[in-house]
Amino acid sequence: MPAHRLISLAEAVRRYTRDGMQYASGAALPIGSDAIVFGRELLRQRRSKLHAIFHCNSQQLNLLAAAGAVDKAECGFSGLEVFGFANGLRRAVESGQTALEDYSNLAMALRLLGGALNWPFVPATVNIGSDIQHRSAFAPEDYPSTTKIPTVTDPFSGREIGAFSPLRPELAAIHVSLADPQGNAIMLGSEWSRFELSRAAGKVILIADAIVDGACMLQFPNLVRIPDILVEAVVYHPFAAWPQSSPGWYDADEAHMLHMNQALATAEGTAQYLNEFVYGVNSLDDYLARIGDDVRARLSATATGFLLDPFRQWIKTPEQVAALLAHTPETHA
Amino acid sequence: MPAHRLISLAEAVRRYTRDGMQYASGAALPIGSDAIVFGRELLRQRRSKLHAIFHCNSQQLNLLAAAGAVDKAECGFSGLEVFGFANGLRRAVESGQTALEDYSNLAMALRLLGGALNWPFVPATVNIGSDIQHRSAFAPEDYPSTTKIPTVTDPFSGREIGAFSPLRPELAAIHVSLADPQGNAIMLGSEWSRFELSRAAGKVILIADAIVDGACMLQFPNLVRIPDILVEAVVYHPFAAWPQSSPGWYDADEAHMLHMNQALATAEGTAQYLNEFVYGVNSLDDYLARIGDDVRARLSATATGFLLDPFRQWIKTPEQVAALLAHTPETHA
Amino acid sequence: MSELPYTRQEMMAIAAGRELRDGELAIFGVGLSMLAGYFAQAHHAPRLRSMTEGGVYGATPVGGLPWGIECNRLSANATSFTHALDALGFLVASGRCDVGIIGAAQVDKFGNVNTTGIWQDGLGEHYRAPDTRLTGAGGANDIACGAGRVVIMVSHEAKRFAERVDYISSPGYLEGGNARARHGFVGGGPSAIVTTLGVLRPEPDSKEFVLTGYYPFSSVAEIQAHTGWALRVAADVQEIAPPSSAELAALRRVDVTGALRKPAKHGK
Amino acid sequence: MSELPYTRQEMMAIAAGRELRDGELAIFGVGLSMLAGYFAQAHHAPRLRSMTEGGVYGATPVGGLPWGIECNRLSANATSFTHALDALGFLVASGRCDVGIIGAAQVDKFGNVNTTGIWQDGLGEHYRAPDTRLTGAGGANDIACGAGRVVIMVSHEAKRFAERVDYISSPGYLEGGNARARHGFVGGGPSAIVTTLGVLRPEPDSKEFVLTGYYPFSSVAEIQAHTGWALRVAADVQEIAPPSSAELAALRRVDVTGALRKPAKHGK
Repeated sequence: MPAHRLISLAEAVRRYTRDGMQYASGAALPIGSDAIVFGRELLRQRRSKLHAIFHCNSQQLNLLAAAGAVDKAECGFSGLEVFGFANGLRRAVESGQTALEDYSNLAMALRLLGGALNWPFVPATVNIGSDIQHRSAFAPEDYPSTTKIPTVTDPFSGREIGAFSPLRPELAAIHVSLADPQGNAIMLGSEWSRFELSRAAGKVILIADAIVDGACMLQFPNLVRIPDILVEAVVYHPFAAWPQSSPGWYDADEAHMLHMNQALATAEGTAQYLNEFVYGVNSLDDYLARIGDDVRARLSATATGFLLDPFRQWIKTPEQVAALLAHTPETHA
Repeated sequence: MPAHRLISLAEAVRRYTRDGMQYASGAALPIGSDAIVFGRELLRQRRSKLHAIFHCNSQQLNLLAAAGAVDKAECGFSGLEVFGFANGLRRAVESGQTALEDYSNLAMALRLLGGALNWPFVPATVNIGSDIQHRSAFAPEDYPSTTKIPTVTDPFSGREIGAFSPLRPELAAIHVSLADPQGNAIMLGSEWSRFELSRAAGKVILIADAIVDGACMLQFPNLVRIPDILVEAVVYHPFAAWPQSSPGWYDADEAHMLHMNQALATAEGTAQYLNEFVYGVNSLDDYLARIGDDVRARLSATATGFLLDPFRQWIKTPEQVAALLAHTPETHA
Repeated sequence: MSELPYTRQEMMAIAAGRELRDGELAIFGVGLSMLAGYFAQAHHAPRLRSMTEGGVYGATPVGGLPWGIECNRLSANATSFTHALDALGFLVASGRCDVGIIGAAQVDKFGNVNTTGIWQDGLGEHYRAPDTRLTGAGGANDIACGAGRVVIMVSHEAKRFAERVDYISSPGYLEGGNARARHGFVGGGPSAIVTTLGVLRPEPDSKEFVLTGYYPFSSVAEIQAHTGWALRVAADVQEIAPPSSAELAALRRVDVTGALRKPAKHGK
Repeated sequence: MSELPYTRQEMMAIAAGRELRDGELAIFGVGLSMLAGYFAQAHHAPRLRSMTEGGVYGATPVGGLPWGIECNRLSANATSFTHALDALGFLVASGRCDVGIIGAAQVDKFGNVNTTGIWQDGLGEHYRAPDTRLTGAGGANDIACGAGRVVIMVSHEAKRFAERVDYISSPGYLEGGNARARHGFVGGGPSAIVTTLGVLRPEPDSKEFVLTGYYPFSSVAEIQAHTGWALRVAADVQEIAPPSSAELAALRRVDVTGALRKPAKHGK
């Protein structure tokens, strides 16, 4: 095994991303866990023409689309739940800048399952019969669509159902609650489709709110749903999902959720947001400072905090993580 | 919610099983977790003509088949790993008493996945091209078989693959490490296919090595892979998997594994084994006594014992469980 | 409205909650539908087995309306967390779930739901970007295909009640009659559209939704005026009972931050 | 044999272990194949990423040969436990796994493996119960279909090396040549049959297995005499190096209870 797989956020984006790539977010629904900081860094490094695979939209996709970095997107849900429509994505879709291919939430999970299994297709008993089947944003002239969710005949009954195309995104940046330096990861709260995604993606980067000693994983192997053998690199980044929530660590930042979404509704607001919260952010310390000490303290006083209690003894301090990072890891074989 | 779902082993078998039923074991491979006590009770209550769905054989199927209680079985693996061939099952198969339909281990997992999803068929990229596809013990004259794993055409590529039939067993008796009285369960060690089975089965009974307070589940919700809403009843039964192992609780009983398998090799040996370790066992205390205090102590000194440490504070004593059992639970709505 | 001891949104949530029965397995979407579901559990269905599409089991919200179906306000007291494939696939699309509650931006006379987009002049033959992009199907399509029955909650405005939705995000009865059978859906389809003005239910054969109930503060004429198709009225149409004090108390225990007592916001 | 400082079983395990390369993702079956795999990790492939079909990751056996792929001897120090669908499906059948080691009761000249049953007079047209029931395919079929390459470990006896196996449990090259292509298997097929007497490898085009190596204690003639088909010999056949002292030490650290130094037993 390599000494560790920890690298910086900037290095992860530099090393594993490129313009035009199929990029997947590993998240828990629109307003929960998501490696939003990865999207911020993608924009800092001016990545563009992304093909975004987001099981659900999140503020990350909202931001990337608002900034004009997304040519294509595939989603099961494109809103922000109670926070309303995702204004940045909405604007990009309505203007035609981003082609958004619609599926349901189960469809996205099944397509990742099919990618993980390397199946040629996945049986579809949902999405059929609706315009999700009939209409394709990626092939608009094909109506009713014969290629998006074509029919397949069950050989046992002769019944016709649908067939989903499997997803195998080139890279997934998966948000996790805890990772060890090798890349073993624990997720708290709904997994959503991060388990399937970690197997479907060509490469996996973990973005972890905290780093724990490997002994934590040996104590709770049944919680390690992403083992190190699947992981290229681990990025340590507190408040990685901000302004969204991370169960155990912090609640959603209601004020910033609304502020950010309002900003992304216009090009001007987006430019201002990018300057303040993306381009101008130079380091992890700077990022945390912009969230604000009092805000972070308030968000950290989450009613879910007890979920972390069994693991606290193994959590490494920022200084311990920095010491590890100071030694460049070997490349993952 | 009902007050609790705890019932006795005898009551569980009385209430939820019948001759000729499709019965599934929830186990972790041939020599690990399995609700072997459930099979012992099936025989005490003289259930017969079972259609056994065992992802893998275990000493439970070995015993049931040896006793002549299994007409049909579907398995991915029918041995006992390093303990060798399963002599009881082998004898039943070779004599023609049990028709054993062969699949691979992945096939069984996928068929349970398909059952859980209520799919009409499951894509098969394994088992095709081998005699597992061509030969059917349930339809012996159909050769090469057109019904066991028929072909299906991928609508995207035109390529032909196979199609598995989904499994939806009438009842699953699933062995778990820890359950709360409501039926929330934690499994330690490989899940094997217990997660998928718990969703594919018509009804689920948990057989738990120990009962914990519900507070344990609230502390570790990500470990609760079988939530109470899926569960009919919970049976408390220490050493439920004996002579097999249960990670955290006890190791495999090498001597009894060999003794049992040797006994099951003949009708006489089976009759003797049944008399000594099945029919003659009148209670949980009697069962534990037949294993023997010293043997139980030795098996409990497992190197995996530390896996239970985070949960020990919530484990109920036998007396506490007995007190709960004394109050008949409401029937699960 | 100000003289009523409850809001129209609260009446809608309670009417929707009345659709749920004790012991059922139910899935709630986000927002109002979640409040309706947890209200039912708090009031008349204590053994309701609830989940969200994130695979959050056994939880009840704390601190107010959850921002989402995996929000910390819901994750603070769950007995089990799994995942989308489990909740939406193994338990809903499979047909195991008895009932689901979904929202709608647009709904038509056959209970088809649009949450994808609005095209001012219709979508036409070739797909194009919508004039107004909505939130997409989310899990609602899966619930609409698989749940035993579906309750649709929607604010009663004429623009939302269309003769034909611009885009079917989640299937109701499609073109009506037994059109669903063509696709083999295991779920039974929408059993009720519960709105801020009343309740609509499908006719047994045609599956066209007709008005079966109005609230103490609404009327048949008002409802028809706010419906974009020629809404027919059931022979046995009747006034729906107002919230009982016990119902209202239960709802407000769930809706601790009073989301249903504020002006309606856009959302899923 | 008694004069050798190692047993034939140990030679086989070491020869099989030599097939594994550092950094590969590898899946081990139970018994000897597991010892071969963990030997490789202990000796020349420290960064081998290993798993078993139970979804046991990061573990190394303690206290002796594990009784099974989920045995407590293996579960005592795992970093992750998942499940069969993950290990055999997501990681093996998908084509992600570089190499697998499987056993065989019978193997034929095209590397097809039988672990299902023996039929004295062949199986014939209609399926019937085998005269001798074996263990079934287990995960070996999935490994044979999906792993990048497969190493077959088998005790070298004529009855086990058949012109044609009674039943193909796990596909090798089927009828040879490119017969596998018909089924679209993502895995490449068996790269070696490692036995108690030597090593066989497939010819590039015909895919017929030929003898490429014999051990210091065996010979071409002995191997041919113990093979049930007319075994051809590769032009570059050569003697395989005996276990080095480092290899033997590493193997014996893994095989703490000396399973490979005892008489062979039946098993998977």
